[in-house]
Amino acid sequence: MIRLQTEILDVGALTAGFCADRSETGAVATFIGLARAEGGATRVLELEAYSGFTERQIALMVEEAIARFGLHDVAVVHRVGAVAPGEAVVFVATAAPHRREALQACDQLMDYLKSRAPFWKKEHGPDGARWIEPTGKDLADAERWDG
Amino acid sequence: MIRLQTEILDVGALTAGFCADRSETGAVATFIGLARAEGGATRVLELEAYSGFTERQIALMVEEAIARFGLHDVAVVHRVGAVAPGEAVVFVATAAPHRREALQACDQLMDYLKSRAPFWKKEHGPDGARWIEPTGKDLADAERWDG
Amino acid sequence: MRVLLFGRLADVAGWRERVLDVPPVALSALRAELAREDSALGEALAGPGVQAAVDQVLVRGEAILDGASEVAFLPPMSGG
Amino acid sequence: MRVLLFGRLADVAGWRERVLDVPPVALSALRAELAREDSALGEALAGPGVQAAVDQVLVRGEAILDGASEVAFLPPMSGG
Repeated sequence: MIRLQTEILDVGALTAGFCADRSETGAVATFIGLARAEGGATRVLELEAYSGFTERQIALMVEEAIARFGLHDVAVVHRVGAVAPGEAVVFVATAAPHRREALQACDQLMDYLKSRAPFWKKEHGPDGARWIEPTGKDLADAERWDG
Repeated sequence: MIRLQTEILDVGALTAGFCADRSETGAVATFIGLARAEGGATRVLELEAYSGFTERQIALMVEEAIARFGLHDVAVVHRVGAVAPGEAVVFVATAAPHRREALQACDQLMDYLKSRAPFWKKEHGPDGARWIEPTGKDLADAERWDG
Repeated sequence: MRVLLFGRLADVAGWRERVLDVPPVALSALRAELAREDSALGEALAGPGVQAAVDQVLVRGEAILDGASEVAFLPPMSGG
Repeated sequence: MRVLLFGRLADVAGWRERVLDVPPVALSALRAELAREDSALGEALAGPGVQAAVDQVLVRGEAILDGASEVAFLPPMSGG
């Protein structure tokens, strides 16, 4: 499942649904990215995607992870629009026969989402707004999985 | 939160509860271990713990992970008693400012739980029962975090 | 042909979407046309990490726009 | 003093918990006593990866049991 949504992510329902009815999946790893208040510096995070293109680019990342780690299933659900501190920005879940594959796939997908998925993030705070771009560390993290 | 329970793990409620009311946690990683049917070879998994001692040994592992990765919070909830295929055996959640710390802490805690936490697992199938002991890979996985 | 701007490119230009009745022949010509109208946008488009997608396919370097219906300019991406 | 067996040790012995009225002075003496009564259990206790906890504290090698109220024998552990 790959989905963009403006509504709040119900991470409980997403987790429960992802784990249901699995008889041969030994391992589910999930990652939930939350918007941080940054001590009041961030009042709202504004997330933009390129509808259609963004989902397809994520699908390519997901296909690569499924092939590399032998996954049974993957879910990526991402907020777009205005996100308040404490709310979930992204939910990623991976299902695999064993734990290391599930955890590594989650790690890879998050690295890709941070610097290679078509999203743009604007942080609105008391001193105005700024665009958030991937850091050097984010780019290096994603490169770990290349080649 | 460290808890052993005979009741089914409600992974949805555990995830939602763990993510709630966090304004400075950017990253939550969770791991859910599910009992596998092994194509019918496993009918039920029987899990034994050493009440009191088991929780304290897990608490030591959790303290180490909190110190190493600068975590905001950790939850470990583990089934004891009879577990049917498809049911969750363990739920681990970690909260950190950033994603790599949350994911690595989850990885470490699962490695420790697999070979160093006081649990004993018996697999009941159509051909009888057998005790599951950590594999060489499980022991090597846990050693990655030593020293 | 539709031209789409995302993230800070839309902020710089003051628009997110525009329809061109006479599409340029190539991506470089489109960039030049946009830069001629708005030098700040031209500078932003030439900035580091800005990618282009033609009909929702990422392109590297030059691309012929003959028959293309949508060109998007994408500044550095950051999800999650 | 209570003696507890876990996992396959309890299966081998046929009991999980036993109370000794006269506790042995040391862990090695307790192991010897259990092995004398039940050679299969003695062999299992000497097997690879079997650990002991005295009053819920893991011990390595020998331990004095003077005042101890609980000794547990723990075969290789596997959670998750």
